[in-house]
This record gives sequence, structure tokens and C-alpha cells, in this order.
Amino acid sequence: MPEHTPVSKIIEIENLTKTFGKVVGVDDISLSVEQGEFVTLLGPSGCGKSTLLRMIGGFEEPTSGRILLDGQDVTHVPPSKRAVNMVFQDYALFPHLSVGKNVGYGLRVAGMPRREVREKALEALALVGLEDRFDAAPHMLSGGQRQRVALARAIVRRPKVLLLDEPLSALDANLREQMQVELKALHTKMGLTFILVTHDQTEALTMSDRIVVMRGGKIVQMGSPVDLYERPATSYVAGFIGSTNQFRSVVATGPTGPQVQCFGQPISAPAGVAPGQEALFGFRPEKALVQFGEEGGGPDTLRGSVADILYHGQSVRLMIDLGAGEVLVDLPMSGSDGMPQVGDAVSLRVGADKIMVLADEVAA
Amino acid sequence: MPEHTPVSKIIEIENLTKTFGKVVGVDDISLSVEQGEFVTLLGPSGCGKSTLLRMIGGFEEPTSGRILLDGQDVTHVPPSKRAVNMVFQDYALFPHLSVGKNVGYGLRVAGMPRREVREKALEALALVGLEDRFDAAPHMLSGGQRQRVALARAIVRRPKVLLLDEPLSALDANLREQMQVELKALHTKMGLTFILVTHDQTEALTMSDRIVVMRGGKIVQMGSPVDLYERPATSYVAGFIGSTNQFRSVVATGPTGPQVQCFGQPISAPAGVAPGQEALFGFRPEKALVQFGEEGGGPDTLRGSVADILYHGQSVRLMIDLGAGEVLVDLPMSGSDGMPQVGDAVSLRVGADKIMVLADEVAA
Amino acid sequence: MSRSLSERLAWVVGITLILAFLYLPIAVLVAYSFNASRSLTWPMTGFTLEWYQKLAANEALIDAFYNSLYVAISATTLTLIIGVPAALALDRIDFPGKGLFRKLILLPIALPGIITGISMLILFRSLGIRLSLEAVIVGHATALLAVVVTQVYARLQRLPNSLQEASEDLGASGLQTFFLITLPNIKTAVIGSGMLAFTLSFDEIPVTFFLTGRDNTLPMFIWSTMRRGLTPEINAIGSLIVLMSIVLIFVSVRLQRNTKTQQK
Amino acid sequence: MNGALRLKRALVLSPPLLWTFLFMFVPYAILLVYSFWQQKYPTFVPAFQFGNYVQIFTDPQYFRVILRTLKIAFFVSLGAALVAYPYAYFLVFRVRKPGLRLMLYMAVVAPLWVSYLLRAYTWKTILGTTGILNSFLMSTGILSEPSSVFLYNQTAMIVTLIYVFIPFMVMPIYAVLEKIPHSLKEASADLGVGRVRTFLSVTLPLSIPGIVAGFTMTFCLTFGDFIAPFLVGGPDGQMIANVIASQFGASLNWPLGAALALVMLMIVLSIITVSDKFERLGQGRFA
Amino acid sequence: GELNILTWEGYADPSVIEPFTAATGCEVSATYVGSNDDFAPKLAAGGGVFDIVTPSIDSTYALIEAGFVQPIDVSRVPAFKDIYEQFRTADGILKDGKVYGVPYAWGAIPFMYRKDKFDTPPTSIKALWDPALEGRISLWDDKSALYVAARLNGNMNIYELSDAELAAAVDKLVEQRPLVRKYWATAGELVDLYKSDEVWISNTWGGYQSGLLAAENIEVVEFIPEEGAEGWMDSNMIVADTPNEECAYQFLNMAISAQGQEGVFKVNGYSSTNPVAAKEFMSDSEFSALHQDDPAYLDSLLLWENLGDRLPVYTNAWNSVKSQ
Ligand SMILES: Nc1ncnc2c1ncn2[C@@H]1O[C@H](COP(=O)(O)OP(=O)(O)OP(=O)(O)O)[C@@H](O)[C@H]1O
Ligand SMILES: Nc1ncnc2c1ncn2[C@@H]1O[C@H](COP(=O)(O)OP(=O)(O)OP(=O)(O)O)[C@@H](O)[C@H]1O
Ligand SMILES: [Mg+2]
Ligand SMILES: [Mg+2]
Repeated sequence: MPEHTPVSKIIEIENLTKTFGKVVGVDDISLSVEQGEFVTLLGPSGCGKSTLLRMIGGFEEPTSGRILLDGQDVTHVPPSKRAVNMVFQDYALFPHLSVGKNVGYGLRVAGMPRREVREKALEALALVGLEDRFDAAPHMLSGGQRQRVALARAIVRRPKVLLLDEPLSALDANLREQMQVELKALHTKMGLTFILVTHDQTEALTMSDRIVVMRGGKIVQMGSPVDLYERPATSYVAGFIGSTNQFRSVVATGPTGPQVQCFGQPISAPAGVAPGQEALFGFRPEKALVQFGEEGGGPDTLRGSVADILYHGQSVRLMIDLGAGEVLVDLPMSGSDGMPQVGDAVSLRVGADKIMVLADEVAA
Repeated sequence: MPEHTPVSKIIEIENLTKTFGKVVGVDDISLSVEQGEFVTLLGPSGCGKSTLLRMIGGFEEPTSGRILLDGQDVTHVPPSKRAVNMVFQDYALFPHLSVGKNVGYGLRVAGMPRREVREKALEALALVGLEDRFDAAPHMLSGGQRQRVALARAIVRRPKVLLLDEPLSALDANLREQMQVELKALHTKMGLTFILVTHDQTEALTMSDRIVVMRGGKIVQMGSPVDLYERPATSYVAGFIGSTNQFRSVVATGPTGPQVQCFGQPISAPAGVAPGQEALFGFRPEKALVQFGEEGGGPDTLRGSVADILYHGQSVRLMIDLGAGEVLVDLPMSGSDGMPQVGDAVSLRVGADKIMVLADEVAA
Repeated sequence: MSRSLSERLAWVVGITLILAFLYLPIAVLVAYSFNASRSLTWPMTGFTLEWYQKLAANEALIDAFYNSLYVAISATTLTLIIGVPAALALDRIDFPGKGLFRKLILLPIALPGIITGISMLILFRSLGIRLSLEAVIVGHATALLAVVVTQVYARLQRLPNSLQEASEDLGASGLQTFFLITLPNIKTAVIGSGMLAFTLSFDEIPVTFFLTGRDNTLPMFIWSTMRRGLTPEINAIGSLIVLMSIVLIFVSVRLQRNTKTQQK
Repeated sequence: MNGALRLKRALVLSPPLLWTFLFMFVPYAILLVYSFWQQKYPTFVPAFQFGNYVQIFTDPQYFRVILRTLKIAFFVSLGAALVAYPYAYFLVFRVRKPGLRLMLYMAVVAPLWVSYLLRAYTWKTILGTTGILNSFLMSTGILSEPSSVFLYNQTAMIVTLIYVFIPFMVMPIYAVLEKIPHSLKEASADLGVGRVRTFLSVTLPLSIPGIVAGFTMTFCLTFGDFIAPFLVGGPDGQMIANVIASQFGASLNWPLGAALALVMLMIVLSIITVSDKFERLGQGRFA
Repeated sequence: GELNILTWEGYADPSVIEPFTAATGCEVSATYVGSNDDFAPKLAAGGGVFDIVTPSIDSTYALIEAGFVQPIDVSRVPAFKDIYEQFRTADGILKDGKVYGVPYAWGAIPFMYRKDKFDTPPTSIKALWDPALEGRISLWDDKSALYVAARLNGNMNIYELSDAELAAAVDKLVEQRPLVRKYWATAGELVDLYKSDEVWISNTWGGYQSGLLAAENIEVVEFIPEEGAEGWMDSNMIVADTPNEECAYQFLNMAISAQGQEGVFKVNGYSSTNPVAAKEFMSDSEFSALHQDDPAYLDSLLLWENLGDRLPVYTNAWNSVKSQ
């Protein structure tokens, strides 16, 4: 991301820290978000995602640091005066107001005439496909519909930035998938800046332009979904986003070049490590080339047998016993190949280009 | 499954019906479960899964029908007298008792001496890897740990059947996956009969020997995971388990044999349909062979362009615009191929053997 | 910042005023228990412990105090014995007439005590039951039933049904389930509503007024003493009750805090 | 349903059912029967006639007293709400420390422990002509001579009853405020709404069920009070409960007293019914 | 044995009860009424609670007619004959030639004022209608208020007022109401009202509150107004079917003995119904101060009478004053 186009930076966060008594919620974070970007904060429970988001929204006063919104310092501006709106995890729909009144609430209180409020609210509801529920009471809506009303309410005032705190976590799997698509479509359609909090990695991968992985109040890594998935910097990130087979090994010099030991079996070392160096390595389950039968072999091949099978429909996850350890591999089921059986001999080809070098974990 | 070995049938359900006032919760269901089987009840919210499970557990009195447990009619036996135990969705751990006391509760109320109870409870906790949390209070445990305690508590009395009502739905994605593996391992290890309720299709596919798909209180289809995924009987089942591209077409006679129209483009018809017949067809997103570029072609090929891309890490889901409609395809990311771009021309090869014929929906 | 400071100040002043309103009479009450003069009129005249000494010697007053304890403890126990099953029934069991039952049982909480008192007076007269402390206990138990039922019922509703089901699933009988699972989990509501019931019964006037026979409860004793003119002995016992309640408050705050952390 | 279950249910159900039937349903029924009886010197005799009701509805004194009682009950409830609401609000939204919050909450409930009579009685000491309030006002120079307007009138009754019934107002308001999700206020702020407007358009409407519950409770308690008129009321202080009590006492006219009690019961019931509707309304919203 | 008495505060003082219990072995438990109106309801609610009641002469007859009390065997009360004849033969305690009550104490309902607040001592009930005394007036919260107003209206037949006369009395009281600080309900309350300078003039239970006020150093003067005063007399009665009849008779005897009469005099300041006994403990001056030697005074008092079926009408009238 080009660091020298200040115009497009809608949010700049500088050395932001928030402590609750002795607990450090957010620890000296700096981050900037481009106009129109879809940024996701990803991390386990308690890592400070909500706290960071709430400071951007103005609901939490930072202990130190600054927040710039569109170039202006808003660190101490109350939420009601920030051109930033939030979609709450529990939706926070006003139970005593109809759907339409919920959406129009912000405009109404700002003194906009009734008719105009109605129009704008209808417009926003139309964007989320709920214009016909204008007069419904929130408790009459399903979870997904409430979610959409909360969205409509947040965007009706055309905020510069939309904050979303785990907006989909209360929905069930099917609905969540559907809402992910809609949310992304809305983002494209409106050109707004979105900052989304989630601890669901698939959600983060599917929706974001950029993912910020957090841990213990700090940013561990940030980058595009592909960046993070293909090139996780640490074992932690690799484990949090997708599954990884991880192993530690000293790089040795083998017959064909540098080699590493994956659970006792040698394979070519990836680029970037030198013989003698010890490092943590990993590869994704779907990156291994699986061949059944005793004979499959060749270089960079691990031999083992199927220990367990998890059928996923479009793919099958196999747990392969390598003797000195187990690795997971995914077998796409696109062909009409028969299902593997437990005990089947199997060989996995893991090319050096598929192996990731993971930094040692430092942060807690 | 051989229907003629009564010895191995641990549960037989005969014409079971349960109505709540005017609402029919379970509608004339018959089902039998083999000793040691892992059966999953799958279906959308409100389809009667819990009601069926709760009748097996004895928490709900059937309106009509019978339940046999190991050959004995238990239809009117209270839960405390059934050799069936349940893992509740909210775990239902007793908040005022320690982990160990929770697990030992069932033995304790049966009058077993304290020492023995302790031993057995420790044993059960060891099975789920929590023997060191014997004295912890439930609220000190994480979600996954609570889940395991609930399991330990349910198996400590060695029930004939273990009932699980969405035991994993409260866990987050990573933990859920891990627990699925553990649950399955436990099933294998203990040789118990498991009946699991879920509305998560991946969970059902991953864990079950047999899946019972329900809708509106009735059984729509049942069979092994592969059966259901590869040969869904109806459009509903196909849509509920995995994603499907569905289209309706009249079978026509083409140059190479019977053909169907997939959004205006002809492909070979699958076996089992005759020319002139109209039917609903479908194929799974991962079954299409994707080729980029203008030239890719040949028979049974759909041509279109990439309309949207959802990055899932180990795969990419593409929405392909066929002109007259859109279909989804999944592209495994096992290679180091570059990411496709929106607008890329693409051709999809869908072999006749990949096309499923779906029955018209009848049940509500 | 300064705005929030002045606002905070306004709050503190306002709340202090409310607390002053609540506690001024009690402060006066306590102060007068040490007042040398017999009468409760302003200004105060001097310090004495005489009233506490008199209190210790006033058998009727002490009897009334014990009667109140007897009534309050018995009525509370009775209310709990009836009220907890009632709450269970409301929460768990469907039966014909449940609607009427719910209405009836929740009625007295808002019903003026005088109506309860009068209707029971008439009942006892019709049944030929003599007025006595026991009659008062029955009256209190009836009037306070709603207190227990509402609170326990509210707690039961928050208690997942699955706990009881899990217990039965594990082979526990209904009684075992109640004593081992349900009761421990509604304990604080039972204790809390019991304490409130005790408090209200201890100080109950209207129902007692109509149902008491020849024995006085403390409020009735005070009531009858007022006819002759209150003496600061009453203040002295009032002050002792204040002291007792302070202790009880500390205990219950402790108790609640413990259960809060337990339930977290 | 099987027999064992039925028995268990019967066991749980029968004590409360029996109790409510015997001590609530039957007494009200007898009360109704009594209201048709007739006074006959020196006591009263069974009869079936509507004379008592006729008397209640034709003699204007009953109407006047009921009206007065309603008025006083209304002002007591209003006053208690005005005091209790800010207090409960402060506890729920302003006090951060749970320990302090609990203490302050108990501080309101605690006075219930001290005899109602004594607490009410001390107001005489405070409000009297030579009382603490007058002395204070004179020492500060606000008054030059003691005023007698503080005591022995309806205002004094209202103040005393507000004081006595405040706990019953704080409890439900506190409960309902505590249930309002914090995120609603944040959402309102987020939508550009200041705190005052947020209070008026979110917090206040959502706390109506609590206010209604407290209002009902306070109203009904005041409606049945016969102590305050005796202690701090003036010559115009008589309330309906005093009239009823005097029918059961001085007049020995239990039938008329029963009829009056039933009229009171009807009034209270209609108030409860109306307020129930309100509360239901509010509860549905959170569902 | 035991004895449960429902009586007035001061009528079961330990100074009397303790010797009685010591002498007879009868354990006494006393419950106190707030007014005469409390006797009948307590008895109406069912028997078995009380053995002895001590209502005033306006309430006695109703209890007799209602069957709440039983006739007294006068032969078992030897001192009965010593009692003032006016009391002994009062209508209120006799029915069908049987005696139902043993007169115990008596007094007047005079008026009373704060000496320091009046330059010219009031002599008429009119003083209680004096606008200059607005907010300083109190009247007993009792149907007795009607007797006062009726006398002011010139209707001396206060126990047999016609509806019109009663209405006039109500009007008078309504007229007076704005001047009233508080209707006093109990003895203690009136004392407090004087003590805290709320009230300067009122009616009173002769001898009783003035005594209490004297102890508080507040100087009040009792007076019988030109319009006369009511008189009252309390009798001990035995509740019907008492299981403690033996103790009850012993109590009746004790009550009119010198010991019992001295108790009521010392504790309450009331006059004695038994002049023979009174002579034993009163000084001559006390004797005459309480008009014990003055039958004319006794006759001049309008001794309370049972209102019979007019009672509810009176009560209603008084309630209607308070409802204005
Ligand atoms: N109001 C508060 N008072 C005290 N500690 C707090 C408060 N809010 C958050 N914290 C603490 O700050 C840390 C970060 O919390 P935060 O809510 O930001 O986590 P999160 O990443 O949003 O987690 P989750 O996924 O569970 O929502 C946690 O340790 C939490 O306990
Ligand atoms: N106690 C009850 N009273 C009335 N209706 C009920 C009751 N329990 C279940 N139902 C109804 O019976 C039907 C089946 O409910 P059930 O709980 O079995 O569904 P489910 O498949 O478990 O759904 P979910 O996935 O949401 O748990 C629903 O329509 C439900 O509303
Ligand atoms: Mg969070
Ligand atoms: Mg369910």
C-alpha cells in the first residue's frame, strides 16, 4: 500500500493503547486504513479487537495515542460527533421502535423532516432488501433480518467508515455464508470503508481486502487474504488461518540440495533457509500431492498410511501416519475416484515451493 | 444395512408422532439404529430434530408411536430409568458442582460409594483429557472443556446410547473442528451408539455413519454421507448438504446423445433420463473442471466469465456468469497457479457422470 | 472534561440528597434514642442511655419483639414452603386453571394489606378459628407468597430447563433433582426473597391489625404504645434493629458477591 | 402421561393450589358474600341485598374519600418515581464498581427494616411546627417564625408515604434499567444522538415497564394505607382504608366494610390489569 | 389459672397486676384497645381469646345484646353494693334484670387549653370555633365530636339526635374543620400535640392527658364549658363462655377493691367508682378534686349512652365530616 497518498487515508491510528486497570486491552497499535478499503480485524477472543474498534467508534477513550479520521484528530470526540457508524454484535436495535423508525432514528433526531427521514430510511432498507418490513417491530424479524436492519441503520447517514463488531457471529452457518456475500456486495456498491471484527478465519478470508491479525493487544501480521494464507509470518498466524502441518527441523545438505526432516522423512528445503539453520516449517493440507499405493515415490515424497478419514463432501481430509508423526492432507473429491480406506498406503509429494518458513513465536 | 439382525438393533422407532397443540413437531417417523452406529439427524431449524432426540431420551412424551431400546418398549419410561444419556446443547453442567462432582453425579445419586464414584469420574475425565480439572468449577473452563465435561458426564454410566443435541454449535470454528475429531475418536474407542443432532452439514458429513435428513417433522432421505452428498434424492437435500448448481431442463436428443440445457448451454444428459423428459438437474461446484482462457472447449463444456471470487484459502469459489445464469465452481488452490481475476473467460467441463438428477420437491 | 466534572458533581449532590431524605428520619430515630427527654419533640435535651436500660426491662416490648420474630420466621418458612413449589409449578407444569392460579397468587403483592387482612378475618370468623399469632402467620404467609413466587419464578426462568433434564437423564429422582440441582441454583433467590418476606412480615401492620389476638407483634406494640405516647424506648429498639439490619446488609452483600463470582 | 409423573406433579402442585384456594379464593368469595349481608344492631346478619353498594354509590362521602385517596396515591407514586428513577439510573449507569452499586442498592432497601411506624413517626419530629425542619429554616433565616404548613396535611402524608414506599419503586426500576443492553445507548450515540436525547428516546421508553411496575406497587400500597392519615394527616387526611377499618371497628358494619373492600379490590384490580398490559408490551419488545 | 383481658392502657398496670397474680395465681395477659370501637370487633371475630373486657358505658350494651358477654353473679362480687348507684344501675350494664358489668372508673370529657396562650380563659365550646385560633385547635377523632357540635348548636339530647340535628352538627364540624390542626386519635397523640406546640385547645380525657402534660412541664387547664361535658364510665365485663371464670371473678373483685381503685387513680388520674374503697387511699382534697363526694357533678355530666341502631348513623356522620 503506498504510504504517501494522505488524501486516501481515511483512518490513521497512531500508537493507540488502552488499558483497563492492569489489563492491557490494546497495546501500542498503529494502523492506517484507506478510503474504501475492507479491513478485517482477526484474532482469538480477548485479543483486543473489540476494544480497538470501539476506540475508533468513540465508545472507549484511549489511554494514549491518537486516532485521525479523514485527517482530523477525533481521539476525544464523542461517538455522536464522529462520521463513523457501528453495527453491533447484538444488533442493538431499539426494541420500542419499528424497523423504519430504527433506521430513521439518527436522521430524525438530527432534525430532518419526517417525510425525508422516511424516504432515506426506505432507501437504506431497500439496499438490504427489507423495504417491505418498514413497520415491523424488531422482535418480529429473524436473526438475519435484524442484522440487515442494523446495517441499514448504520449506513443511512452515509458515514465515512462503517464498523462491524462480529456482525455475523449470532447467525447460523448457512445464513452467515449468505450474509457474507451480501455484506461484500454492499461494500462494493457503496464504496464505504468497512472495518470488520471477527474471529472466524473463513469470514476474514472471504470478505477482506486486508486482514489484520491480532494477538494480546498487538498486531501480529497484516496483509491481503492471499498474503496471510500463503505466507503466514508465524506459526501462530499459520495455525489461526487455515490448517497447517508444522514441523521443526535443522536444514541439512542432502543429495539434491538443502533438506529438512518432516517427521523423520527428508524433503527439499524451501528457499530462504541455509543449511545448519534450525527453523519451523509448515505446509497446508491441500498443497500435498496425494498418491495411493505402495509404489508412488520420487523426490520430496513422504510415505505413510491413512490413519483417519474425515469426509467433507467436496473434499476428504486424511490424517496420514508418517510413523514419527501425523500430518493432514486434503483430497479434493472432484473426480469420481473411490474413497480412500483407513490403512491405505499413501505417498505425499510436498514441493519445496509449498513449504512455508514460520518465524518463531515471540509475542505472548 | 441388513434389516434382519434384530440383535444389533439398539433403537427401534415406530411411527413416532409428537404434536404440540396444533404444531406437529415429529410426524410419523420410523427409524432404527444399529448397535455402535453413529447416526446424525440433520435438518433446518424447527424440523423436529430435537423433538425426536428428546423423545428418545424420555424428555418428551410421544403423542403416538413406540420407542424400543434394546428390544424393550421404553415409550413411557422416564429419562432417569433409560440407559440412554444426553449431552445438552448448552452442556447443562451443574454450575454449583465441581467438574468431578458433575461427572460423578449420576453415580452418586445411584448410591455408589464416594471413592468409587471418584475413580469412575476420573476415568471418564481421562477419556476426554480433563482428569487434571477434577476440582475446577465449570465456569472456570473454556467452551471446549465444558463440552468435554458434559461428554464425560454422559458416558460415565456407560449408557447404551448417547444422544447429542447440537453439542458443538456453541463453539467457534476452530474448536468445533477439533471437537469433531475428538468426538469421533471417542465413538470409535467406546463402541457406543451415538445419535447426534446438528444443522451443520459439514459436521454431519465428517462424523456420521449414517445421516438422517429431516424436514417438517419427516425424514426426507437417509444414508451414508457419501450417499447423500453424491446422490441426493431431492433438490432440498442437495441444497442442504453442500452447494449445488441446479437447473431445470427438458432432455433433448443432441448430436452425441441425450442432452440437457444448463442455462442455455447444452451438455450431455446423465444416465437415467430419457429424451423428452423434464427434470431438475444439478452439479456440485467442485465437480466442474475449470479451464481459463477463451480456447478451452470440447464437449460438455460451459463457457462463461468470472463474475465474483470468494477466497477460501485452500480453495477459491468462483461465480461464473454463463449469460443466462450463474453457477458456482470451486477451484482447489493446491498448485501455485495465480488467482483468477473477475472478468476472466472460463470454460467448465461438466461430465455427464457429475450431473445429478433431483426429484421434484413434494414435502413441504 | 470540565462538563463531565460538573455533571458528576450534580449527580453526587443529587444522590446525596436522596440518601439524606432516606436516612434523615433514621438518623433522627437513632438520635432520639439517646435523648434525655421522654418526648420526641425538637429540640433534643440531653444524652442518656436510660431508654436502653428501660428497654431491657420492658418485658412487653421484648415479648412483642420475640412475637415478631416468631411470626416473621414462621411466615417466611411457610411462604417458602408454599411459594417455591408454586414457582416451580408456574415455571414447569401445565395444568388447567393455571391462569387463574397465577393471577391469584401474584395478586397480594399489589393488594392493599387491609384487603388481605379483612378477607382472612372474615374467613377465620366463618371457620370459627380464633385470632392469634398463628392466624397472623397464615395471613402473612398469604400476603407475602407473591414476593417469593415472583422472585423464585424469575430465577427459575433464567435457569435452563436442561439442568433438571440432565439430572433426570443421569438417573436422579425428582426429589434428588430438586434438592441436588434446582435448589442450589435458586438458592440466592430463595434466600433473597425469604429475607424480603421476613423483613416485610416483621414490620407488617394491616394484616396483623385484623388478625392478631391478644399477642402483640412489635409494630402492633408500637402502634398501641402510640396511643399513650411513644417513649424513646421504641427508638432504642428501632436503633437496635437498624444496627441489626446493617449487619445483615453486610452479610447479604458478601453473599451476593460470592454468588456473583461463582456464577460468572 | 404416566402415573408416577402425575403423582409427582400432584405433589408439587397441591400445596400451593390448596393454599391459594383456601386462603385467597375462599376469603374473597366470603368477602363477596358478606358484602350482601346487612347490618342489624348490634351486629350484622346474613341477607342478600344491595343496600351496602347502594349506600356506597349514593352517599357522596365514599366517592369523595376514594377520589382523595386516588389523588394522594397518584402523587405519592409520581413523587416516588421522581426520586427513585434518578437514583436507580445512577446506580445502573453511573456506578462502575459492583460492590458500591450493591451497597447503594441495599441502602434503599434497608430502611424497610426499620419499623414503618417509627419511620413515619419521625417525620412528625422533622416536619412539626417546632420540628427540625422549622428550626433549620429559622436558623438559616429563611423563615422568621415557624410554619405549620409542613405537617398535618395531605402534603405531609404524601412526603411520608413517598419516603416509606421508595424501596418499592427503586427495585423494579433498577431491575428494568439493568436489563437494557448497554449497546442500545451506544448505538444511539453512534447515530449522532446526544445523551439527553438518547435518554428521552431510548432509555426512558425502555424503562417504562419498570416505572409502571413501581408505580402500580406504590399506588396500590398507598391506596390501602391507613397509618399515614393517622400519623401525619390533617383533618382532611382520611383515606378509604380508614373508612373500611372504621366499618370493621367503630361501626361494626362488616357488610358495608366488605362491600367497600370489594370496591377497593376492583379499583386495584383494574389498575393492575392496565399496568400489566403496559408491562407486557414492554416485555414483548425484548423478546 | 390465666386471664386475658382486653382493656385500656393503664388499666392493667404492673403495680396492680403483680400483687393480683401473687395473691391469686392468675397469670394476667393484657391487650390494649385504642378506642371503644375496638371491643366489639375483637369479640365479633370469635371467642376464646379474651376473658375480660373493659368497655365504656356507651359500648357495653351492644356487647350484651350481641351476646359477647355473660351476666355477672353479683353475689360473687361483694363490694358491688358500694359502687355509686348511678353507675350500678346504669342502663348500659343491665339487661333483663341481670348485671353484665362492674363499674371500674369514670371521668368527664372536659376541655383543656394551654394556660400560657390564653389571656382570658375560655369558658365555652365556642372557643373551638374561634378563627383566631386557626391551626391551634384539636378535637377527639371520635363520634364524640358530634356531641360537641350538637351542644354548640343547642341540642343537648346528644345521644338521641335526629337526622336534622345530626346534619346540623356535621355542618358545624365542617365549618370548624379548616381551623383544626389535627383530630387527635389517642391520648399520647394529644399530649404530643400540646408538647410540640401544635395545639392550644381541645377536648380531653379528664385527668389523664393533663397529668401527662404536667409531667412534661406544660401547663394546661381543664374546664367544663357552659355547654356541659360528657361523662364516661368503664366497666369490667366477663366474656361469654370464658374458661377462666374463677380468675375473672377474682379480677372483678380486685378491680373495685381499694388496691384496684388506687391503681386506676394513681396511673391514670381517673375517678373511682367505689367511694368506699376510694376513701381508703385518697386524701380528702383528692377526694373532692375528683368530685367523688359530689353526686350533683356526676349528674351534671352527660354520661355516655349506648346509641343502639343509631350508632352507624353517627359513625357515618363523623366519617362524612372527615371526608369533606
Ligand atoms: N470494560 C472492560 N473492563 C476491563 N477489561 C476489559 C474491558 N473491555 C475489555 N477488557 C479486556 O480487554 C481485553 C480485550 O478485550 P476485547 O473485548 O477487545 O477482546 P476481543 O478481541 O473483542 O474478544 P472477543 O472475541 O471475545 O470479543 C480482554 O482481556 C478483556 O478482558
Ligand atoms: N415445547 C414446545 N411447545 C410448542 N412447540 C414446540 C415445542 N418444542 C418444539 N416445538 C415445535 O416443534 C417443532 C420442532 O421443534 P424442534 O425443537 O424439534 O426443532 P429442531 O429441529 O430441533 O430445531 P433447532 O435446530 O432450531 O433446534 C418446531 O416447530 C417447534 O416450534
Ligand atoms: Mg469482541
Ligand atoms: Mg433443536
